[in-house]
This record gives sequence, C-alpha cells and structure tokens, in this order.
Amino acid sequence: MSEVVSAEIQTTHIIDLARAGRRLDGRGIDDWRPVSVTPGYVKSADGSALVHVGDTTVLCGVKLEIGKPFPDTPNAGVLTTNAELIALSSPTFEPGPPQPEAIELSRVVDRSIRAAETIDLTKLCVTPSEKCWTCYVDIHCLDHAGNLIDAAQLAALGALTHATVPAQRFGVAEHDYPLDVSHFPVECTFVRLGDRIVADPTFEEETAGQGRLTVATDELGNVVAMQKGKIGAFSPDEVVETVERAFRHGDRLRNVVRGT
Amino acid sequence: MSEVVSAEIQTTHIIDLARAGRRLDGRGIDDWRPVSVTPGYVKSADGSALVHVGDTTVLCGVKLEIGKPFPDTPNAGVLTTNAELIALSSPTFEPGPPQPEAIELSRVVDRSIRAAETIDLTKLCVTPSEKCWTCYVDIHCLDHAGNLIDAAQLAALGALTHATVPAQRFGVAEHDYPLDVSHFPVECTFVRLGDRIVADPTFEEETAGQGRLTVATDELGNVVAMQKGKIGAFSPDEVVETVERAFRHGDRLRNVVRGT
Amino acid sequence: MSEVVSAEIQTTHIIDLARAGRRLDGRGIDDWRPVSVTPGYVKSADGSALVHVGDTTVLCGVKLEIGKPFPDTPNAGVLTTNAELIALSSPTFEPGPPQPEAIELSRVVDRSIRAAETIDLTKLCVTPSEKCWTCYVDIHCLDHAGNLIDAAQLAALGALTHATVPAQRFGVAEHDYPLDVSHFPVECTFVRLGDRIVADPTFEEETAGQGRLTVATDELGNVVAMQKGKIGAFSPDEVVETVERAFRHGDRLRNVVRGT
Amino acid sequence: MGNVGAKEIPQLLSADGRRIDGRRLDELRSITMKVGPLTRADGSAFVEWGENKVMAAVYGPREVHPRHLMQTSKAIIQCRYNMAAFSVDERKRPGQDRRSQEISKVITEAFESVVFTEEFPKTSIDVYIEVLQANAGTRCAGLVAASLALADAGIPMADLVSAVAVGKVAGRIALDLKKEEDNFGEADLPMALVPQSGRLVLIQMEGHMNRDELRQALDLGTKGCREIYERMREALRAKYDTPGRAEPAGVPA
Amino acid sequence: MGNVGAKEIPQLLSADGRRIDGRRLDELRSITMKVGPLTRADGSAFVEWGENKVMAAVYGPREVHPRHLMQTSKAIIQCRYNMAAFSVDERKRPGQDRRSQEISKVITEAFESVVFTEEFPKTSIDVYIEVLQANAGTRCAGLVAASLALADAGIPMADLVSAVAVGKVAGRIALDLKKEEDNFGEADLPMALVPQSGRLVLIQMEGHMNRDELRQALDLGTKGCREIYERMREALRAKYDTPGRAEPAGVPA
Amino acid sequence: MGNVGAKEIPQLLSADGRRIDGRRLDELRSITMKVGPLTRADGSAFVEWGENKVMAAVYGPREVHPRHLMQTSKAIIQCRYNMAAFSVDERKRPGQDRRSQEISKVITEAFESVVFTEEFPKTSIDVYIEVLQANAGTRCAGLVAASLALADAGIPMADLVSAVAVGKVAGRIALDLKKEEDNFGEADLPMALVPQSGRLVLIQMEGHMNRDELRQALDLGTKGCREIYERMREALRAKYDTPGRAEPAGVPA
Repeated sequence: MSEVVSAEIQTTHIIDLARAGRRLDGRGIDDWRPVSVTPGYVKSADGSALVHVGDTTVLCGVKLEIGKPFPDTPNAGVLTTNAELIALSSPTFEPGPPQPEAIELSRVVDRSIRAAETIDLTKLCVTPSEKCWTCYVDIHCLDHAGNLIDAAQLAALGALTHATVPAQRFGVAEHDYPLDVSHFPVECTFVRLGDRIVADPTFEEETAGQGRLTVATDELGNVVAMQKGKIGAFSPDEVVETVERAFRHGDRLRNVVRGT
Repeated sequence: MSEVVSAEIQTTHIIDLARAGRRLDGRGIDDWRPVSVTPGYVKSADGSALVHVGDTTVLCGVKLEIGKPFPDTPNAGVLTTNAELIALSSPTFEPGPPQPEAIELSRVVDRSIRAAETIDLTKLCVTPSEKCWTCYVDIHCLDHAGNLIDAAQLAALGALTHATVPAQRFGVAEHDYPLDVSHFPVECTFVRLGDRIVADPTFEEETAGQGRLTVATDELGNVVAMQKGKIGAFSPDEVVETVERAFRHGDRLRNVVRGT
Repeated sequence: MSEVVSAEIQTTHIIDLARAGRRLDGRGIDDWRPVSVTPGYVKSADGSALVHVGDTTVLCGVKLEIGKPFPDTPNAGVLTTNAELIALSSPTFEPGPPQPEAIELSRVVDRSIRAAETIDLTKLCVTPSEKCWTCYVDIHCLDHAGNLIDAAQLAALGALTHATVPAQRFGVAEHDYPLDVSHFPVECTFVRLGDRIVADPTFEEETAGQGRLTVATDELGNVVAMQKGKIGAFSPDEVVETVERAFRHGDRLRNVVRGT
Repeated sequence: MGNVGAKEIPQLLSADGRRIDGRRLDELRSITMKVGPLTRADGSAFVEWGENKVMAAVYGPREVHPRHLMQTSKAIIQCRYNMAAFSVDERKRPGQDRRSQEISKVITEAFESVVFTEEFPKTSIDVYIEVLQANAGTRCAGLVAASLALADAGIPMADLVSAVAVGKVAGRIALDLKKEEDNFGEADLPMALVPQSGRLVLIQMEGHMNRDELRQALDLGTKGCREIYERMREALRAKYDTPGRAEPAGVPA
Repeated sequence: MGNVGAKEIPQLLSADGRRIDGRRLDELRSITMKVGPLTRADGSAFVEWGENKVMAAVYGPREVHPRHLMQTSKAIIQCRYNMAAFSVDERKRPGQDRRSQEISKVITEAFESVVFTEEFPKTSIDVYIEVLQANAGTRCAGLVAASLALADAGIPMADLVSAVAVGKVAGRIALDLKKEEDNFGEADLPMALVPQSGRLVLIQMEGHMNRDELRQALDLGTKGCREIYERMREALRAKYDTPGRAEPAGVPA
Repeated sequence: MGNVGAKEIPQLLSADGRRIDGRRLDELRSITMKVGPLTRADGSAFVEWGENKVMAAVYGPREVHPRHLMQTSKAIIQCRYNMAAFSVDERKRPGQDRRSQEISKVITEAFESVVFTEEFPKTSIDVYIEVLQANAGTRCAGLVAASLALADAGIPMADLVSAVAVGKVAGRIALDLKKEEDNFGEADLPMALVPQSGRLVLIQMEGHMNRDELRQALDLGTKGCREIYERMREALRAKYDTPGRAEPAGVPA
C-alpha cells in the first residue's frame, strides 16, 4: 500500500474519531498533552528552557549581547527570534536554509512575544542611538510530534522568564541582573478535523487537519496575535469560540512557565 | 507537434517574412512599436517612470539615500542600477537569484547611463570621503513582449530625468530639488533575421534572432555603449549601419523621455 | 564496460602492485614525484608561488591589506587561508560554492600554517585594537593529478616565504619590507593501499586508497598538524611510522621551498 | 504597533469620529481594479487600493519546477508575494525577506482552500504578486489582485477570495487601515473571506484586542470583504462583457 | 593553541599533577549516555560529557536526497554536525560554517569505515549531531552519540566507534581536555577508535608534539576510547535489557 | 572611463605618438601562447599577453550538469570566466561577481556562434577561463585561450575565434589597451572576430566615440584580431607538429 493511500486512510480515521469526540491517543477534543518546562537547561545561554508537550521537545536559548539600536528606534534594544527546524527532529525536515514552515514558526512566535510587549525594549537601551542589548531568542526543535508552535513559544517565554542580563561580563554594570519580563503571552493552537476543532494537535492530526488556528493571549485578557495556517477555513463564530478556549488554556500554561 | 518543432517553424516564418521586408505585427524592418513614458508613476519613489514599448511594460523607480563615497572616489556619489526579471513578466523567467539575462540587462543599462555621464556624480557628493547620495535605479519588468533592454533603459532615463533629491527629508538642505541630469543616452536594440537587421524586436523575433546588437547614443552624436548578445555575428559594416540607425531612433526616443 | 567496473579493476590492480612494492608510475612506495616551487609567479600578488608535484599544479597568491584586529586578539594581525578547487583543474570538480573537499583542503593547510606559528601574527599588528595587516592566502588549484594537500601547502608556504609587506602602498611605513616567516611547516600525505602506505599519492591512488593520512612537521622536530581523510583506518603503530616518514620528506621539501 | 521609541504620534481619530483621511470607521479606501492588463501571463490583474498599487499574474497549470515538489494527485499552488525596491519609503533590498516568505505562505494556503487543485494533478499554478507602491494592506490588495488573476486565467475555484484588514485605532475598531493608522494603531487583523461559504481562509492578527473588540473586528471585516467582493465581480464583468469574449471558467456568475 | 594576544593564561596543572578541575592526566570527565530519547528518529542518543550536551539522531536507510548523490552499489552516509546558536559563550550564527562542514566530513568518513553500507544500495543513512552545550571535545561527544544512534536504528556495523580527544597541557599529555585546557594548552588530538580492530578511523591534530609525545598521546587516547566504549555498551544494554524488546542489529553483544 | 574623482591622470600619449609603454597606436603587447599545459582537462591553453596571465580548460562533450539545462538537439556550451583573488591590485573576493557573469555570458554566445554544437546533442561543452594575473583585456585573452583549448580538445568549430580590445586614448584610437590606458582612456571596445567570415561574435563598448572613431576602431580591431589569429595557428602547430601526434579535429589547417 502506497504511503499516500495509507496517509489518506489515517486521515479518514482521525476525522471519524473526532466526529465522535475521540482522538488517537485517547485525549478529549479540548485536552492538552502533558506539558513540562525545564528552565536553565543550557549553561552557555543567558536563559534557556527545555519544553516537552507530550513527545514534542523544543529547546530555547536566549543570549544577550551589546549591539547598536536601530536608527528608527534609538531608545530601544533589539529582540530577534529565530527557529530552526533541524533535520534531527523529524523525517520531514531537510538540512539547508530555513523553509517557509520554519520562517512562519519564527515569525508567529516572535509576533506573540513582541505584540504582548513581553520585554519592554526601552529597558534594553544602554546609551540612546549608540549601545543597547540585542536579545537573541534561538529555538531549536528536537522532536517534532506535533504542535511545534505552542512548544516553541512556551520555550521562548520560559527562556526569557528565567534569563539573566550579563551586564558584568559586558562591562555595562557591576552585577548581572534578571531580565525584566513584563507580560506573559501564551500561544494555543487548534486544528479542524471535520466539524470539530481539536486542541494541541499531534503530528498525525496536523497532517490530517483542515486548517490550523493559533491564538496568543496575554494575562490581561487580550488576544495579542493570531495565525491561521494550512489548507482549510474557519467561520468567524468558530474563531470566537477558539479564542475562548485559548484564553482558558493560556491561563493554565502561563502558570506552568512561571512555575506557580 | 512538439514545442521545439513549432518554435522552429515560427523561426523560419519570421525569417522568411524579414527577407521580404515584412514582420509578424505588420511593421517595417526599421519601425519601432508605439512608445510611451509616464513619469511619476510611483509616489514612494524619488523618481519613477512606467514605460510601454508596444506590449512590453517596464517600471523603474529611483531612490536616493545618504551613504558613504567609495574610498577610491571620495568626491563622488554612488549610482547603482539593478534590474529584476521577475517571474510575473514572462513564462520564461523563474523566481530566484538573478540569472545571466537579468545581470546582462542591469549591466547594459547601467553602462549606457554611466558612460554617457548622465548624472554628474560629483554633484552627488555631500561631504568628501564622508557623505554622499547613493542613487538606486531599480528596474522592474512587468510584461516581457520583447526588447526589454530598450524599455528598461528608457524607464531608467525617464525616472532619473524626473527625479527629486530628497534633501530636506535627509536633513541635508532646506528644500528638495530636482536631480540634475546632464546627458540623455538612449539605447536602441536590433536583431538579425537572416540577412536583415530589424529594429525593436518582439519576443518572438528575439527568439528567432541570429544575434542581437544594442547601441547607446547620446544627444551629442557619440556612441557611448554597445553590446552584442545571443548566438550570431555581425560584420563591421553591419555594425556601422546599425549605429546610424541607432542615432536616428535615439534622437526621437530622447524627445519622448524629455517630454518635448 | 561501465565506469564503476573499470574503476574497480584499476583499484584492484593498484593495490596488487602496492603489495609488491610497486606503483603505476614506476615509483617506489616511499618516493615523491618531482617537486618544483617557482616564487614570484604573479606580479599582482604580494607573494606567490607556482608549485608542481609531478603533474599536479597549484598556484598560491598572498595579498596583504590593512584591516582591523579581531576583538579577542587586539594585538595580532589576521591570517586567512582559502582554497578554490576550481572546475578547470579536474573533471570531478564543479563550479559553485566550495564543497566539503575544498573546505577540508583550506582548513588542513591553514591548520599547519597556523599551528606551526609560521607567521608571528603579533608582528602584523599596526595599532592595537585598531589597525593590523590582514594576510590573505589564496590557493588556486590548476591541475589535480593527486595529492593536492601537499602541493597546496607547499604553494602557501612558498608564497608566504617570498612575500613582501606593501607598507609603503598602504602608507604605514616608508618602505615595503619582506614578510617575516618564523617557521617552515611542511605537510606530507600518504594513502593506504592494502597493507602498504604509499607517499605522495596520484589521483588514481587516492581514488583507490583505503584511508589518507596527512602529517605536518616543522623544522624543529614537532608534529604540528595531522588529518586522517577518506574511508579507511590506521593503527596507532602505522601512524607513528608514517610520522617518521613525514619528518624525513618534510626536511627535504622544506629545502625546496626555502631554495636552499 | 511596534513603534518603540517613535517620537510623535499623530491624532488618528477626530472628535466627530473621522479618521486621518476623513473616512468613517467602517469605510474602505477608494479602489480600482483592472483584469487582464498583462499580455504574457495566463491571467493578470492590477489593483489600486488607496495608495497601494499591486499587480498579480498567474501562470499555469504548467509543469512543476522544481520537479520534486510535484504532487501526483493534485496541482500545487506556488504564490510569491514580492515588494519592489521602490515601493516603500526606505528602499527595500531586492529579494525575498522573511516577511515576504510568510505572506507568500499564508496566501498560498488561502488559495489552496478554494482552487479545485485535484483537477490538474502533477502541475503547478504559479501566482505572482508584485507590490509596486505600498501603503498598508498590501497582502490583502495582493490577495484580491491574485484572486482576479486566477479567475482571468480560467482556474476553477469554489469562489473568488476577497480580503481586507481590520484594525484598532485610537481604541476603536476600524476598517482598512492606511499607513499611519497601521503604524500608530493598536492592532491589525488582515483576513480573507470566501463569501459564499462565509468562512475565512486567511487570518492573522497582531496587537491588543479584547474579546468584544475581536468579535467586532471579525464582523466589520466580513462586511468589508463582501463590499470588495462586489467590486471584484464588477471588474471581471467589465472585462468579459465585451461581446464575443468568453466568460472565464470557475468564477461564479 | 591559537590564542594570540590573549591576556591571562590560567595555571593548568597543579604541583601534584592535578588538572584545573581536579582530574588526573589520564582521567575522563563524567559521562552519561541515553539511548533512544527521540520519538521521530529511527535511532537516537543523548550524551552529556563534562559540560557538553549532545544529541544525535539517525534516519534511514532511506531515499537519497539530493538524488544525484545516490550510489548504485552502496548506501551513502550523510553526517551533519551542527552547533546550536546558544551552545557557546559568544552566540554562533545559525547555519553551517567551515568548521562544522569539516567535522561533518571527517565524522562521515569515520562511519563509512565501519557501517556495512553495501547492504543498502541506493539509500542514504542520515546522521544528525546537534551540540546543545559545548565545552571542548564536541566532535568526539557527537561521534559517540551518533554511534549509539546508529546502533539504536539497527544499522549493521563492524563495531561501535568510540572517540576521545587527547592533548598537551602545561607540557604533559592529558586525556579529554576541557575548554580552558583546549584554549591554553599546546596541542589537541581528537581520535576515534574501532575497538575490536584497534584501528583509528578519525585522527586530527593541531599544536606541537614531538615524536615521543605523539606516541604517548596515541596510547592514552586508545585507552580512553576503550573506557568510553564500555560505557557505550552499558548504555545500549540499559535500553535493550527491558524484556521483550529486541536487541538492535549490528552491534556486538 | 569611470574614474570620477581620481586624482592624477598620467600622460598617455607622447608628442611623437608613442604610448605609455612605448608602443605605436596600432601595436599589440607581446604575446605567448601554450597549447595543452594541463593534464586533466580534455583541452587547455595558457596565454600570457602583456601582463595578463590566463589559463583555459575545456571538458566535454560530457553529461550536462545541472540536467535541466540539457538540450535534445545540440550541445550546450557553458563558459565560466573567473578571476583569481590575487590577480588584481585590490584582492577580489572569490566567487562570481556580476561582471564575471556578464563576461561568461558574452563569451559563451561567441563560441556558440562557431562551435558545431548540433553534432553533440544532449551534452555539455564546459569552458573554464581563469585569470591568474590581470592587466586590461582579460576577456579577450581569455577568449583566445579558450579558443585554443577548444581546438586542443578536438571540438569541431567553423573557425578559431580571435579577440582584441580597441580603445580611445588621449583622443586617438589605439589597439590593445593596457591598464593605465583602460583606466584613464576615453573608450574601450572589446571584440571577437571569426577571421574566415570576417564577422564579429563579441562586441562590447563603453565610453565616447563618434561615428568616424567607431569605424576606425572596428577596422583597427579587425586587423589586430587577424594578427592574433596567426599567432594562435602557430601555437597549435607548435604543439601538433611533433611527429606521430594527430592533428586535432575541427581547426582549419
């Protein structure tokens, strides 16, 4: 049986299950897989977090360096998010320059962090127009068992939340100090399976999915970012319902990251 | 009938017609298609021109920015010409890095502008060795119905002729002022079809052609640039005759650009 | 007969010969092909050498320019080695970005030069943290008849040994002066053919070889670099024996480069 | 959004609820559409929307390039959104940046949701969008132009896709932001609608909106998309009402 | 090596022959190995060695990509050694630099010397090594992790490949250098051993060693590799001693 | 040409009509040519022309790479003109820049105009030109070397292609400019001639020439090309006059 045919059979099966409110791994439509966040995993980074969402594993490292502010934002530091979908993490990825999927992942995570004003960038300015902190958020996917976006975003938030500004090493202050994190956006991703919209999709569910919707909420009750992905469509009502679910899950995941 | 075979039949037909002094679109051997130049087409540019040569459509935008002179020309500004053969404009172009055809186009247009001393680059110097205007001439081909070189060069000349130096915006002078254009080079392109050399070739004629010759002349009676392209050959006598034709057409096209 | 099959027959033949202590071109197991070094071959370079090792031909040019020291070595100049395996030199090379083989060649040559402290980089510092000489060692392979590493390394050493620092041209001193070369590392390469290890392999022997070993020695009796390459293995005893041979050949080749 | 350290924020909404260019909150900028301006492409369209100028062309179904992308059971769609170097205030370096690549991806997925790709297995439908002059909302303008170009090329689709951006300006939900509103507003939500199904095939959002604002934005955007849709149908009719010229396939009459 | 102009050289060896971290000259850093931590890969292993953290995964034998690399008579091995941007003190730009490419090449050749590639003609065995945290000796740690991942994937090999670096520190030959020793020592010699044959499939060296030191280094490295080899076998047993789970092919019991 | 802001212009022509290196206006620089210096290439030639040193090699007809460039009815010619980093005063970064790519294109087209490509369908004839030392006129020197290398490889051609540059120096038309003349002269016109047909297969020009000067330049260049052509034939004879060695195909005796 060809791979294409067997994938089609699995898709049909997954959608049939969803219609009955069930999923391949026994979860309910709105259940998340177990989530763990291990901050400080990488000593060479200024902040880091290893995140598991079920079997999906993502490592994020934050590095801060002294750089120069952009000419149009002389009073602000620089935040750069980069996600690598390394070939180690999935048989579907190849070595080489970042593909559209990796670029979208980087940008969607970056957008939630940036739009929520997670880091007050003006606090990363050292000398206006001359010297500022550049904060690199590097996301390294290790095992892609579905829902990379949420795992990557949690890893980024976790790494930032527990990061240290290496002010002493760079001769900018006498002591290193914790990076100031102002807001805690969390992204939640859903895929359509037939007429059901399931939370935290596995790799197989993403493959079978007919549209993906990611909603980032903050701790103040705002939606700060959204992204529809993959082939498929959502009605405005479905979007509104999904946003409600994202608020609910977001609050819980925020607590996991903050360790409370 | 395969594409290769039908292309060969068309080539034969085009060459047979040329032998009789005729062309597929009814023009004579030395006739140009209708030419129009619309300056100021793009408001975000400091100068721009939309050019039609028959169905061939090219848009050129000029942007001026403050930069640094090259170390070996401390008293001069910088002029950069870039042509993009975007895939939108022809089924024969592909997305990706510029191919030899695009590079040749950029360089042939650039050479005519530069050799004719169209812009006196010393006038683009602001502070020797430190500050100068960098003038970007970006050529965007929209519809490639043959003779891109001449359309692109007319668009570049048109955009420069009607450009404004944004001196106020960059804090270099109190008011913006028109870019000073010293000379008006015009490129004219011909292709060999059998023993005839036709002016302003269409896409089909370029495909059928056995050698292409481009001659740039200025308003003072000089040849300022030439380029032979494609497979084929020209005798020195043919070159001299073609140069005469280029002078004649050049004078007419110059007037179109200058709006006189 | 397919190319693969005929290559296999040649491999078997070369290994059979080696077992009997013989080689295709009549040399003994430990014989080098004739070596010549022509310094000053390229006038546009500050130092150059054309090297023949049998039919293998490599040209190296050295250029010195004023640059900026690296932040972590403010009192040192910069040395950069680059090898181009241009498609002109072998039917097996293709145009394009450097392939792993070219990168390994660059790095192995660079490592011998650097580890032996051939050039005292602190002498290339002009003003600490601000100005230093950047020394580019560019290796251009012209004819690849085997053992490129040794030919390239000899060419690099030859070009450096006879190079001039263009101090006057760059306004750094009143006169140009010879580049100071402190040590004379020489690389010697061997390949395993069955249970014999032959010196200075030809292209065919490299293809047939079951492991390649390169040993760089200096004039003081030190091993300064080693590199095992290709599929194959060496016992520690074989490594030690090969090192002895590398010392012996190295002393002779050093004299060829130094012209003594 | 995202204008850390910017000096001066213009007043985006007047006391009587008028926007910086005099529009009401639910009012679109002026739009003109032209179908089929290009001769070499299989289908094309030009859209001038406020101060945006966008050209789109469609080639295909044709041979897939690079070949390894070919799918045996359907056509692939390859959209490429690109900005001309001179289309923005500060010159953009030619070539695809990460933003362009992301937009190309979401537009591709929007069209894959409506084109009957299974009718043309092993082929590619190539959609090129060139932004010639940009003033906020270029991805929506590009999507509308590409939609018309697909129709012009006779590519069968479930429906024309329409698009518009909604945003939040001075605390109010507003339709079709222009540059100053986008730069200094509080949120931007571009969306694309399949009018007959009422479903969205492109949704992106950045900024701050609470639940109510989001609901309001989706409603206003849906209304805006329907208005754009009517204009798109008019533009297609304008081209194909010439007697003797056949109606393009795949577009609902 | 290569620290021209560096300011301060730490004391690398104490009067009683102890190293900067208290080890003897012939002592390895602490090591833990885990086989099979990843779910998507065909085989995987994680190695924590001193302050190095390295993950390896194996995919294949599978279709060759790009196709023109395919060999009709055997499998090709494609190793890719990569360092995460945050794995080193100064952030490394993502992507392969020349050092990574060279290391990928010599590791590939090491494995090609032991894997029975002729059993899988026209396929590729892809080996990915990711350095997550680096502290000298990453290529050896990567090679060990990749060796375990190949075994975990059931790839038939003549033997497990073991690896370690030997160096020269304050004039003495020392096993398994850590970062300060590597930076301020006089020589570094990474090597990979096929224990059953006693032959080396990876040898690199940079610095200064005389004949005697080199001999000594090779002996000490061989001893170190054999120690590592025992740990590797333990790690594989730890995974496969679970009853009912089959022994992976190709690894000597 | 193009030396905006340059400080000092040397006197390029003496009162008695001699040039900066003592040559008359219609005089070539000294030239030596060697056919077949390389062992791995199918054909090769080395040309030393004034202070230019240029090596050319030909491979093929051979398999086309990349494959999608293959033509079913003829061989393709792929020329690659490249300058060594050390060939010019200021070090050139390795790799193809736009100038090299344009020169590669016009040289390719020059050879496609004379090689009987239809005799070798589905193959590639690869021509590599390496400039080792440059002093104006490298594209012409490269073309001459490549022409000899094609003959050496036995590629059938209508004729050997010859080439030279003509220029305008201190108001006079001059043959075969050297660097100072090229930098400070008023025009440069490189051309390539097929001597038997008297036709030009490469023409480029930059600078200022009126009608008369252009006519004069074409005449002088044609004469120069014919002189070069005789030297090329001598160089080929020098190689092939060794008894027992076969005459290469495709070159007129």
